[in-house]
Amino acid sequence: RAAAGGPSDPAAAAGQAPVAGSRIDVIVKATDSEFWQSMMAGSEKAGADLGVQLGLFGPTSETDIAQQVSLVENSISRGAEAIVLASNSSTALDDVVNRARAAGIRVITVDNAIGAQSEGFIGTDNVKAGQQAGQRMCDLLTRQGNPAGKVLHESAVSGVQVLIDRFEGFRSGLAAGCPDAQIIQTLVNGNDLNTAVGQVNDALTRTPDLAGIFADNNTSGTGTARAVGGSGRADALAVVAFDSDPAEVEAVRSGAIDAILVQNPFFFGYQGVVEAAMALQGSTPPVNLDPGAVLVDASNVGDPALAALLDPPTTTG
Amino acid sequence: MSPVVSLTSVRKTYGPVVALDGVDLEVLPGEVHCLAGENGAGKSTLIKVLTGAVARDGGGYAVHGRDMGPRPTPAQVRGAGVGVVYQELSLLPELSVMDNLLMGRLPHRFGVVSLGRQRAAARELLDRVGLRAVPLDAAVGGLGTATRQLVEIARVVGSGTDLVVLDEPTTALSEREAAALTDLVRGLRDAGTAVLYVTHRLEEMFAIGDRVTVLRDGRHVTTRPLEGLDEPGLIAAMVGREITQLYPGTRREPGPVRLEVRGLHPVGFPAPVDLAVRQREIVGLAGLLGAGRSELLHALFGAAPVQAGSVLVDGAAVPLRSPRTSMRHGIGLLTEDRTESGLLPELSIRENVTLPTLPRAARAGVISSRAQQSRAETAVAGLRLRHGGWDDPITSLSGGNQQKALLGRWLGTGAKVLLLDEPTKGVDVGAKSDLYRIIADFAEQGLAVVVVSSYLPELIGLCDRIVVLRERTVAGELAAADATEHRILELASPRREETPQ
Amino acid sequence: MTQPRTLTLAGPKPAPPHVLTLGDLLGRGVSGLPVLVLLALALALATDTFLTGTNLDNLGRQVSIFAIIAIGQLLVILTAGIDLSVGSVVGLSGVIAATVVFEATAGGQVVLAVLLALLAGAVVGAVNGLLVAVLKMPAFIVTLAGLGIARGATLLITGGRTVQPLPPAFQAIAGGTTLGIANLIWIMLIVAAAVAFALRRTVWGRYVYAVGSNAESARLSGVPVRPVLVSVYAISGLLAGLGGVLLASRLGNGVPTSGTGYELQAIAACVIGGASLFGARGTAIGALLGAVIVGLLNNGGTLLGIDPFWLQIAIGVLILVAVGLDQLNARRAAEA
Amino acid sequence: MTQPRTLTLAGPKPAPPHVLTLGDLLGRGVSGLPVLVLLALALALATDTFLTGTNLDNLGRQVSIFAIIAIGQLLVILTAGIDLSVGSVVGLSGVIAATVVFEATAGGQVVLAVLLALLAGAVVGAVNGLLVAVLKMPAFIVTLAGLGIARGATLLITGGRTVQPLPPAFQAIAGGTTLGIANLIWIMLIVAAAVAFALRRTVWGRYVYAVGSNAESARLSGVPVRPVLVSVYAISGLLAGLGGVLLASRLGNGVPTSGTGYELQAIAACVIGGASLFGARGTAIGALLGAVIVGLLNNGGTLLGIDPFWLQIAIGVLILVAVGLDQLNARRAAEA
Ligand SMILES: Nc1ncnc2c1ncn2[C@@H]1O[C@H](COP(=O)(O)OP(=O)(O)OP(=O)(O)O)[C@@H](O)[C@H]1O
Ligand SMILES: Nc1ncnc2c1ncn2[C@@H]1O[C@H](COP(=O)(O)OP(=O)(O)OP(=O)(O)O)[C@@H](O)[C@H]1O
Ligand SMILES: [Mg+2]
Ligand SMILES: [Mg+2]
Repeated sequence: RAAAGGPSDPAAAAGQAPVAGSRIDVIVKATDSEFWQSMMAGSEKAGADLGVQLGLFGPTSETDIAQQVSLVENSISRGAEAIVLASNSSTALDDVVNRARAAGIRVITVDNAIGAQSEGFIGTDNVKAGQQAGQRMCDLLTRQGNPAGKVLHESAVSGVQVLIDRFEGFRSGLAAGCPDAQIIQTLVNGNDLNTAVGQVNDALTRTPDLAGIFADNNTSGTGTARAVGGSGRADALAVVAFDSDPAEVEAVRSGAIDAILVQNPFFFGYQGVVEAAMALQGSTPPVNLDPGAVLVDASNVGDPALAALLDPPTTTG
Repeated sequence: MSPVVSLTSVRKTYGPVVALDGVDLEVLPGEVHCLAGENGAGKSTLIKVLTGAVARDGGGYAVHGRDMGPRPTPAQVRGAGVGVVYQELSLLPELSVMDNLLMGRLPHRFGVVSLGRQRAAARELLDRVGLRAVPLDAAVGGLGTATRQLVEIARVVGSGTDLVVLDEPTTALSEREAAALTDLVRGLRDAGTAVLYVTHRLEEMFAIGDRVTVLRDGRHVTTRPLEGLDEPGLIAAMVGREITQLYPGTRREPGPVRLEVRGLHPVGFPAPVDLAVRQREIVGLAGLLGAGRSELLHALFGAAPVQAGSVLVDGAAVPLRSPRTSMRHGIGLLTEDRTESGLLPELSIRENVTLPTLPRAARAGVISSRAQQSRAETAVAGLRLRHGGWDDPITSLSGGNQQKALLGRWLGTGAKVLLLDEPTKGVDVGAKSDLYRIIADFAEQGLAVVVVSSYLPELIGLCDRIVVLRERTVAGELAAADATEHRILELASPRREETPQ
Repeated sequence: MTQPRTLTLAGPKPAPPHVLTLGDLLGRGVSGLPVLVLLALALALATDTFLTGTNLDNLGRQVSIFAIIAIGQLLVILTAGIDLSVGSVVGLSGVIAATVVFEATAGGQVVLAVLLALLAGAVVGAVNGLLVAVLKMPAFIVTLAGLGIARGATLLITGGRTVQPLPPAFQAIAGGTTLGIANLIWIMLIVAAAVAFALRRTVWGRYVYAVGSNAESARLSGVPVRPVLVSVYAISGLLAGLGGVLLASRLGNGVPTSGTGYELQAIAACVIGGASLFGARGTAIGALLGAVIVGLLNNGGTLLGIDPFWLQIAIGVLILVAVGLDQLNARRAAEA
Repeated sequence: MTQPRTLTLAGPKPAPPHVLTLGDLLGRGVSGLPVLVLLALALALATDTFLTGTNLDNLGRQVSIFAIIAIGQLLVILTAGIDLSVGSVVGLSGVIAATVVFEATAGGQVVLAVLLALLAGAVVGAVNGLLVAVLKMPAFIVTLAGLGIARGATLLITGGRTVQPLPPAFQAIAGGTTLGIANLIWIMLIVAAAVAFALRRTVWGRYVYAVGSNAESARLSGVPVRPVLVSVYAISGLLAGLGGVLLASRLGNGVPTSGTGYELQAIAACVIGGASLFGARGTAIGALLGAVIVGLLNNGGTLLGIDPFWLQIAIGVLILVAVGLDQLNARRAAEA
């Protein structure tokens, strides 16, 4: 599987010398998130392996699209030869990416496909991963003998495409196996852990017979784990979350979270830079690479094969 | 002749305080109508009712016989031809002189200000009050108090009004400026404008007033021509008691030097200043607007930067570091401009009066309410402070009473040296005589007192010695016995370049 | 000494007899209490979960950290200043505490961690205060820069990573209870009572109001304006630091982005509680009530199961109604 | 009439002869220009990319939307108010414009969309203004509620989804160039010039300063305080709406979360440009310069390839230095 497996052979990508010394900029969705930091770490590794000049950038918030447009513009100004971009919007960066490509810059997109053409895309299909989450939720509910149970949706931010895709997938995945399960409430925590804890606490108070919680990213997941762990209802509640950070993984170990869907950002970063280098050299990177998402639960959380995935190295550039 | 304005049985209350109770007032065209009364008698409130700044609770109000309705707005009143100079200045400090002069009626074409016309109009207004040297583009906030006062007067006087209301316009002015203003008022009257004039300077009323209305405790006492009335009579009507002697009169025997100023060179002064004030001595500082009196007091209080020099109290040097340090060494300063550097508008009367002595009403930093209350009461004892409750904000006091509260603030500190900048600004005759007596009593107890005043009779009546400043230098010194208004003014006036004749 | 004459209160009205009012206990300018009572009543009627012990405990825990930060903010606001750095200080002190306990094995480290974190908060605050008081720079700019710098430092310290797991002894600070009531709530009440007392009854407290009312008048009356300003910012930083420690303890994580955006919430709590951004008006209890009102709106929204988009709108409208009512009330009182 | 006596102002200083200064052209209280020049110079020396046409074009595009919003904010700040709702209004008007053009096929719809979006911004602003001016509620609270309500409405309109694709005619507004310069830059310059002129030369502009200086005095001088306040908030909303339209056009998307956090940046730009939050001080050109300075710091950071965490700290420090220098300058000027 791509997610756990190694990236393409760098030596093959590097081929002859010209790649070394070329300027590749990596622009992530947000610099202060561990997920994107491990993508940057992957990029850095590839950069070192290939000997390219790497620039690592990102806005401070995943909702800040305008700032990302500015960063791409600045990369054009800096004279970057290739850009690896994890876009905060599916379409809003089309124009600036077209401008970059018109200026002869190669663009590899990561995580979030955009409307504009690019030399290659690496990313998980979030709808598909969401479906996996929904199916697992259904399994858990059924195992508790409550396939028509009430489910809470704890969300990080409104209006972000990736999260919308995940929830859409979750809904259909859940409905497929458990048509009577009902999603009773969506709460938005603004990516603030403290708010997430409070909201889940309140929801537990409001709905004493709550059967499951779907948390759509690591903040929502960690917050949910915190509240569920504190409430003493961890056993009775099915909790499925997205992404991984150490706290979330810990929650899987402790049982507060039943399952998480994990992508491999380190791979995104490494592979992105490698594909950028390939494009610079004139070879054609894969048009669409879906590394998928790995479902981690109590049964495989200790698996040594997943250790690198669950605790990837990070960097801030 | 029909009156310009007439108020009938006007009533106004502020919560429990009855500020006006059935007051009648008629002002005729071409007369200077004075409004007299003690601090808090209701003069300013009456004026605010007149101008629509506050809504009256009852009674009638007509301008040129036309009823103004129960709640006229300031704009309506102004439109009807009534203009006011308020007691608490209502200028816009960040804006230029010329914007202030014409605010609310800027000359314009399609909404765009016509700068040329504005300049010309502003110049003309300033000329009327004889204020020629002020740059039109200067921000008003940077001007001295008196200049600001004149700008305010210029603004109102020039706006083509039938009635000009002046609420204590001369309190911040020196004799000379006050005289210029009096001329201006006469000019207005002669041109047929009605003037409603509030002042605590009795001789001003006699000099320019035609009729006077006296208020006491919010009630109408009398309205009569000033002719045939004498000062004691007017005072009796205002105060309800006889005041036989305004100034304390008795002279004290000065003791050893208490305050010594050696070579004090405030920033901006051309030369250092020396000054010594003995125990039991009251020294006056005279000078024209901007002569540097206030600056000198600030410097020796540690509140303004100095280049060199030292200040000693009882022979001990006072580090010129901060007002706090000076205060600890027994100096107190009553500032000139109470809104800018005196009052704490959000705080209660009690807090305002006891602020410098709070640490003394506290144990380990915790204030004893009882100690604070008794300090507050002692501080204003004898000042006849007219107020509602101790917890009311200081801004609920009338102008004169605010001044008394601030004076009380420093009397309560038990200072050895009191620096008083215009201490009787806006204080009524009755209270003035009290204040003079209190200042004299404090001197009697051994304090050294420095008084800045632009009101020369007061300096002459109260002080033992008068130091005259001119253009930030000491121009001379006069013993009380030799001091006359003429001699003081001679010293204070700027020297022209000596031209050989 | 001359015999001072007795004070005569002229005027027709004698001073009204002094009856103890709520205002006396809470200080002038407390608002929000009626709104709070109304809101709580409405929630108690609309849901059967609001008045349960668990929910009140939850509510108290959620509100406490905000309230502590808001009370620090209030001190700054009373001097006509503003402290935008509190949110970042929450993050900074949280990760400092977390980093220290994370690397520690000994129990004493918890105390050390808390002290270091509080110190960091106080230092950031004191630097803000010095820039405002001595260099006379605008508080908005100084603390906005502080916001960026403290957040950057937090991310640098942690490399942007969450610091965890934290030892149970550290998590017990916020998680534990004393006499059946959550420690968080106790700490909030102690902070509120201490600041309320200091503001109402100590010399320093009156100086704070004096500086906010008119700094120049205060200076000329012997108030040490600069030390007061520095102290106020330092305490705001200290309380934000305390908030950060409690948050890290509550979350069991040193999250480098935690506290983001708390500055506006803290200011809102103060203003809802009757403080004026122009200084000299407001009370510690008011700030506490303001924080509780905001917390109540969020808690109530979840309990009632309101759609999050509508909830956002509803909270905005309710804040307007709350402050609007208060305003009307105050005006009616002034006119009576 | 009697001849009034001339009053002589004593004092050693005659009024200085009037020489035309930069301040005369830009209005009193413009700051930031020296800082801007210094920053630009440093960047030009440190990188060989800063002074390229592409980069300056980029910089202009990045700054323009902020500058337009900051200029609206400035008007509110001049009246001693604050408008926290601008960021949400950017989002609201952006999705309104996007929704209208999205559903449209005809070309005329672009004009309609823009007008509707601007109207929405102005209406939100006018409501803010009415609450502040008529109900006398604190601007901070009113616009904080506005922030929540407008964002909630934006999310409701779109169901939290991005509205796209938008037709090329709409994208051309921000994307196009005129006379070789980006439309965005033209629009920014036109807005700045218009507001600067209105503030300096029209009766309304003087009223704005008067209200901010002392609302009560202004009222007594016959200034229509309430209409002025309402107009100021409405224009702030209108310009935020314009910013929203331009942002949606630039992004080719109606993003419901766009504009989040812009309010603090806009206020910061004003204050860096010399405005005082206590009112009556500040100029439109100052706000523009402030926005450019902040933009320059971000642009420069990327050009130099600075670590984002360090960049955050560096920007904080530079803002402090910029405003601190300005402060020193002003003080030296006052003492001279
Ligand atoms: N805003 C207010 N709130 C409460 N009381 C007020 C207010 N304004 C005035 N008063 C009270 O009304 C009374 C009359 O005040 P006013 O200012 O009219 O006096 P005045 O005659 O002008 O005195 P002065 O000579 O000192 O200026 C005073 O008792 C004062 O305390
Ligand atoms: N020539 C002048 N023009 C305008 N303002 C001046 C001038 N000289 C001094 N000032 C300012 O006027 C204020 C009053 O000056 P200062 O207090 O020293 O004079 P003063 O003798 O006390 O006069 P007064 O207090 O009556 O104005 C100060 O703030 C000072 O800076
Ligand atoms: Mg008066
Ligand atoms: Mg003076």
